[in-house]
Amino acid sequence: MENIDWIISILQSTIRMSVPLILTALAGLFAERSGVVDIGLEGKLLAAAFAGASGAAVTGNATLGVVAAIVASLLFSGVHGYASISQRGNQIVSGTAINFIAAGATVIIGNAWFNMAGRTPSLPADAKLNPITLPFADALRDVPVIGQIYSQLLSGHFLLTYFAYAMIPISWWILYRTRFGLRLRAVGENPGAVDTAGISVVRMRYMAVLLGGVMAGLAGAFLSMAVSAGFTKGMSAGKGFIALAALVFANWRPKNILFTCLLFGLLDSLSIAMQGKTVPLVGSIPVQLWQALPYILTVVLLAGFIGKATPPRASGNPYVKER
Amino acid sequence: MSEFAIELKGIDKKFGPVHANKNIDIKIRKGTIHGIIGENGAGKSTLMSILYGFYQADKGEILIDGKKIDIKSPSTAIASGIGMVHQHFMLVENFTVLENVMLGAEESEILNKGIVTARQALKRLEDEYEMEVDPDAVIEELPVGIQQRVEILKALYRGAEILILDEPTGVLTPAEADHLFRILGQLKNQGKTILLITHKLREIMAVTDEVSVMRRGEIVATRTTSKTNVEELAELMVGRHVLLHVPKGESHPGDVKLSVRNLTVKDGRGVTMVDNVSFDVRAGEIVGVAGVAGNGQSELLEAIAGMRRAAGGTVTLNGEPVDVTGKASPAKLRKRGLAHVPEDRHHTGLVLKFEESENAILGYHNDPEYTKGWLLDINAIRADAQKKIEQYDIRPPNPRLKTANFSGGNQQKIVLAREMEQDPSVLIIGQPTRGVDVGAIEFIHKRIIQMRDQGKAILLVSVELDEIRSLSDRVLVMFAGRIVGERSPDTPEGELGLLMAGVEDKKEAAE
Amino acid sequence: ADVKPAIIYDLGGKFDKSFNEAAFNGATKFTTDTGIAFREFEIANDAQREQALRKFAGDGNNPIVVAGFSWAAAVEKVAAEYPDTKFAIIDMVVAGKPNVKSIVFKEQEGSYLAGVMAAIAAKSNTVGFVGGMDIPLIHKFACGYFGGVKSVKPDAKVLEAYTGSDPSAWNDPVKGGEIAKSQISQGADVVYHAAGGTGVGVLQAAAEAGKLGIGVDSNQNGLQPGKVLTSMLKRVDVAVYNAFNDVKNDKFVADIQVLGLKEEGVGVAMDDNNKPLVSADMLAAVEKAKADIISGAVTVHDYMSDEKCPY
Amino acid sequence: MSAPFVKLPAWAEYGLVPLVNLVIAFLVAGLVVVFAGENPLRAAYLMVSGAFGSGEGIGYTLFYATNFIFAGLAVAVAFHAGLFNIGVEGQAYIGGIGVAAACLAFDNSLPWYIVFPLAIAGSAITGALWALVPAWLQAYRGSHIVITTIMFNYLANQLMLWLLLNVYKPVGSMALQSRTFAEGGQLPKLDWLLAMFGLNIRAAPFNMSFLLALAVSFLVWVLIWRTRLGYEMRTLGNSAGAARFAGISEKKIIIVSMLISGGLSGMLAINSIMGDQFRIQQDFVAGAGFVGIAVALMGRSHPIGIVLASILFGMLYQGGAEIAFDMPNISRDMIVVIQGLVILFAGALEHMFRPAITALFARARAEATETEAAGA
Ligand SMILES: Nc1ncnc2c1ncn2[C@@H]1O[C@H](COP(=O)(O)OP(=O)(O)OP(=O)(O)O)[C@@H](O)[C@H]1O
Ligand SMILES: Nc1ncnc2c1ncn2[C@@H]1O[C@H](COP(=O)(O)OP(=O)(O)OP(=O)(O)O)[C@@H](O)[C@H]1O
Ligand SMILES: [Mg+2]
Ligand SMILES: [Mg+2]
Repeated sequence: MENIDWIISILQSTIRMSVPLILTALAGLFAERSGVVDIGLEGKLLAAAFAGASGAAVTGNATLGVVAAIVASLLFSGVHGYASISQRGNQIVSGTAINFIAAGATVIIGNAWFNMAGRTPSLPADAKLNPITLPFADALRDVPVIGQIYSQLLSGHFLLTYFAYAMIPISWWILYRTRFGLRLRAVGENPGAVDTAGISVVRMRYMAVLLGGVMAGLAGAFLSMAVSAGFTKGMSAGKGFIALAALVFANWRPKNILFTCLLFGLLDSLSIAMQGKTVPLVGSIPVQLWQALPYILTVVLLAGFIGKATPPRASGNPYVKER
Repeated sequence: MSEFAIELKGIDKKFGPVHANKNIDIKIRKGTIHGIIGENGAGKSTLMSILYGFYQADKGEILIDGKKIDIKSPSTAIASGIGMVHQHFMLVENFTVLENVMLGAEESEILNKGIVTARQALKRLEDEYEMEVDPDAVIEELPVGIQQRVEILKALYRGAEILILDEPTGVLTPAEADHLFRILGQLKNQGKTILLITHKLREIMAVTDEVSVMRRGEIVATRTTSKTNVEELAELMVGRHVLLHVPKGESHPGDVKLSVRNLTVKDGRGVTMVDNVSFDVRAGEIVGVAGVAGNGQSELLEAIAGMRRAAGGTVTLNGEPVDVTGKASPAKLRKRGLAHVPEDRHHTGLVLKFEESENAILGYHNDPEYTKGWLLDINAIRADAQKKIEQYDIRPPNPRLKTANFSGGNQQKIVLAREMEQDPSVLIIGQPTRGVDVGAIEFIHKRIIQMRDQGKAILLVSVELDEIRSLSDRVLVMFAGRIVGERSPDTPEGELGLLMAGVEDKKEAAE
Repeated sequence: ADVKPAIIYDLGGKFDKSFNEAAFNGATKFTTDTGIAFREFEIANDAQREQALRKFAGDGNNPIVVAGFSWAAAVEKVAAEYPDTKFAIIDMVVAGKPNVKSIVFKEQEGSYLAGVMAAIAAKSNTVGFVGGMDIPLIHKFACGYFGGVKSVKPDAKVLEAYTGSDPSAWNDPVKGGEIAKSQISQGADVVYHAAGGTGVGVLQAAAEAGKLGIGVDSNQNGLQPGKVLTSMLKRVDVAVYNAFNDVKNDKFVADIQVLGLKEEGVGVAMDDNNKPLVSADMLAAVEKAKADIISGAVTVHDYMSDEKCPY
Repeated sequence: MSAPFVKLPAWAEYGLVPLVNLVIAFLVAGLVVVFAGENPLRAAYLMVSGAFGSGEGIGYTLFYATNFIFAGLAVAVAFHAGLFNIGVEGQAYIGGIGVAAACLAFDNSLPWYIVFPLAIAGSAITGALWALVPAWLQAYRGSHIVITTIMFNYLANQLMLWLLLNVYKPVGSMALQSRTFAEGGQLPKLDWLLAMFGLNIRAAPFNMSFLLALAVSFLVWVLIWRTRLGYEMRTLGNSAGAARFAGISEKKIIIVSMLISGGLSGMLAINSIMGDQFRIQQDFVAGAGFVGIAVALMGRSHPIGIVLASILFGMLYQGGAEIAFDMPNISRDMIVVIQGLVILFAGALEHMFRPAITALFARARAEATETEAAGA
């Protein structure tokens, strides 16, 4: 019985951990499918987390917090867009710059506003995002297995969690079933074709990058307003890069993103849950090895199963007509 | 209503230092086919791209059907009934035909509806002009010929009244070309206006009503096709007299230099591209391989050159076996006297970002003459490049210039110079004059024949039947990966055309 | 005497929710009490340690306090170059320098008390410990905590986990929360953290799960009022304050101070926030343990003595 | 589209344009300073004088630059072969093992000039090995080098922490660092170098590894533009098709380029471990590996550009510290923001002002020619 709870808790944690990755990876998906590489995800995540927490703390209103998070992320997306689309600058340099600026600015502004040691005030329950229970969850709690799964695994997550998971099929639908998606994929493959078809390459790429900005904003809000109740400096802790890895790992396909992010989430929560456990035959294992587990397994999986990843052909290259 | 579909007045365009179009005036009569010819880099594509709104002219104005229109982007052009088939196709390679045709004309936010109508429209157009394409095929898996149909369908689907084609036949077989021209005629009869850019004067004479000649960014002449002739056009184009058919003497075949037996090649997906092919090439002869693009010629060349592992069969080079199914590498084969002019100079034959001199040693960069131990001998390399530039009259004559900034004709000369000057015993050549102007063609053909007369064994693959017939001593026809017949070069074009189209070969059947 | 106090923080930065922050608070208190401003600097890499020390010493700052065990080498070197400047180093001993005061804490003793309280508060037989990084200093905390727990419930199970291996391990409240949740799912009723900013997440997760957390370094009872059993106080702030003050009153001595319960250098925080959680007998047990330790009847094992934890 | 065109003279292309970009970057950064309630002019003064005003300042600036040069070269070499190596940070961290091994083994027995080459070899080898796995996976399994190198950065952290705890750290010591090396494990400072210009580096950790960095920069230039290997790397980097045609083995080049890139990353470790701290300690790379990406791209993947960009970033680090020392309201984080702004304006937005400048030159030309015409 206790074991069941433990396993369920691992799965719950897997779901929680996967949400910011999914949203961030989707942010990257839209940008890169349109031909704009975005290693500034980490920075946007951080900025959004900060803006969300601050917004919510100041207004005492969770919704406004989320809006603030999105706005902040959009701001950085705008900069990235201007640099890499309008100015045809190097997209990786631009992304790096964004990571630097976000890392520093969040702390400075935080202290200027709250001077609470680089953190934002911890949010009261009604200013943060709270888990919701699905209908009948409590009723079914005691029904063995199905009941447990429903009430403990499926129910009791944040609205954003359900949204993130919903966004996967939605993103697929947008990419493959709408005009916007068709043009977005085209502009990431061959901007020339889009241009000659009478569509503005610049406009498409901006829209994609900004859409990505919204996603990253929500991911940030999830970090500082849902799974924690306030901002701590550098709290994104590399999730932006992991999400990037998940995106590449997923070969730039929405449905694969679901799996890769779940995988990262699972490995991560395993590395936590297993710490201190002794493994039969092997005996006790150094903490560092448990912590290395997710990365090792990822590499192994990559090498073992996933074939060549093929990025969108035009990704990384500014669209230049006249040399 | 004006009698002119298009009027360009004082169009002027600079790309940085390059003055691509100089104050160009031209009038295109409605319901006619108007040809535009000119050397590589003369400014044809640029002019058309301006008309299509892809580039913006620095000066000048455009009148469509008598009305002055400010074409800011392709969308304006499309709206005013202009369609363009670009020289370098503007297709999304991993999209399906249907997706490509729809792109930019999807009707509604959500695709499904658009898909249905596009499918029907496509079907209609296909029947009307007998252009079969599978709407669900993925572009990169289609032969270039078909890809081009897609480009045309794209334009028609958008209801183009004026159709621009930039070097459309560069990638087509005579049969395909004739089919294209029939379609053009059909369109003309429907009152549509057509602008045709080509390097092939024969085509100009065959289909156009009027023809304009461009040189160095200017229109130097416009003629009524019926009142001019190939020689005059060629001369106008190049500014000097050119030989359209390079004379060639008797061939004196020596012993076998390259011998291919039962060669079979599969592509990445495991589809058989070359199917049990056998032939010999002797010293001092040119063996031409004719065939519709995409019938295995490319794979045949790559296999022989060691770029692609063969699935079966043997190849003998200068009497020594080549491990084509194993670890034959282009590097090794070069050392053994095999030179290769690849079909695609942009992606295979050259590194466009390199200096000319760097491309002049591609593949030979480990030869002692260009190296000092681990190092490259830069001075030797540049001196050698300079020499070749002079021999082959490559312009501009600057070995340090980025290769991308040479015109295709000159880019092609860079490749030829590199491969021919290595004094190989066997030379295999793919599409030696694709996208190259008559001036350059004349030169290239001369060099190929010289090589033959120096006793080289030459295997020539080209989709230009003219080229095959005027250069080859023997012609092999390839279809669906097999060699379906051997003919002498003076076999009537029609017969070869049939073979290329896969129509059974009576003679072989009889035997 | 003329005092131009300066403080230099470790790589974690001034706002690390841990000793750097505590040091900053001590300095700030000194300024508010005496009106004497202090100079400060956050190093961004190891090369800046000596640079910062020299810079401040050169500018005539005195005393110069540094927080963190990584400072030893730099202080040793620079102190020799500036014999007239007084230095104080926290969490590490630099012996035999006439102008260096070393201040170290018996974190194990404070943690021991925290352990006692945890064991009593825990209904189940399991408690948890979340460390920022798997390093000796943190084991010092952990080991004392284990001792305290076992002293009450010898058969108790103590879950132990660490956040990560790079500096972000100290600023990852999300992961801190996950670790706490994981330990709670394994039955932990109380979770003690020594993980800097990561701890914020630990305390919150415990609170949300209706369990108890234990704060560290400064009084964190207020972070989740009524849900934080107590905080293991490590009075770096006091140490800094005193170092500044001693120089001001010419009472600075270059000695080695080892601050434990006896010296009130460590302890457990009792305030209105956790009053309801601390039952009478819990309080009694804590006082007893404290007395025993001070009297020497009980000695809490110092992990650093042999890098082992016997409990 | 077509502003009147002239080709900018080299001094404008490589001097003026970057300069303008820098000035703009600092203007924007100035706003940050104002926002912090400090005087931007004074900040600018502190930055520049702090970085270049004294022998010590220059010493520190070049000390940081040394790290960035190695990192930038590492990124650039991989770039030329068409590979994006985000793993420099981890490879440099692992490179520390090689340096530590050499120093801990011989610091008591051998003089520095013998330990130095051993450390170079050791760091290059360990760094290269750490890059080998991602390289192999890319070459033979097609796994995307970007993910694998990211993963290996994390793995480096775990491995090094374990080593520091269980191998390097003397028992009973708290600090995550090895014992301090003896004489033989300490590189001499380059005080004499600056002394030639009448400067005194004081305590700045400016050491031999700077000269190593310069030497290596030159070698990388030779490698890329003058060797057969470099030619093959660039061919593959520009066109896989052409590489196949030329008979260049893609696998071989991927592996070799990454080994070289990793080796260069590894050498980064020498500067801090053997040149400054004289011990290996946790996180000594401190982000230099990531800065290297910006450095390489801003330096156009050319050694000269990389050296210059590295000095720029060295200035930001050293000058930034000086600002933080003397301006209470300017924190470490403020410096990070300023660095970000410089990367943004001098790097990503580098083209912003070129058209204007070009136009200016064009007008100047035009006038010049007119006057000539008039004169004639
Ligand atoms: N995108 C571009 N950027 C810069 N210069 C260009 C560009 N396209 C063409 N040019 C320049 O303009 C000149 C005209 O090029 P254009 O493509 O119009 O020639 P063309 O007549 O189409 O040649 P070809 O017959 O080979 O297609 C070329 O010499 C080239 O230098
Ligand atoms: N990257 C480039 N930079 C500058 N000019 C270019 C570039 N690519 C092509 N051009 C110019 O555009 C003109 C036409 O280019 P294009 O690629 O059409 O060459 P081409 O002669 O048509 O060869 P091909 O027929 O193989 O395309 C050429 O004269 C060339 O000088
Ligand atoms: Mg053209
Ligand atoms: Mg052409």
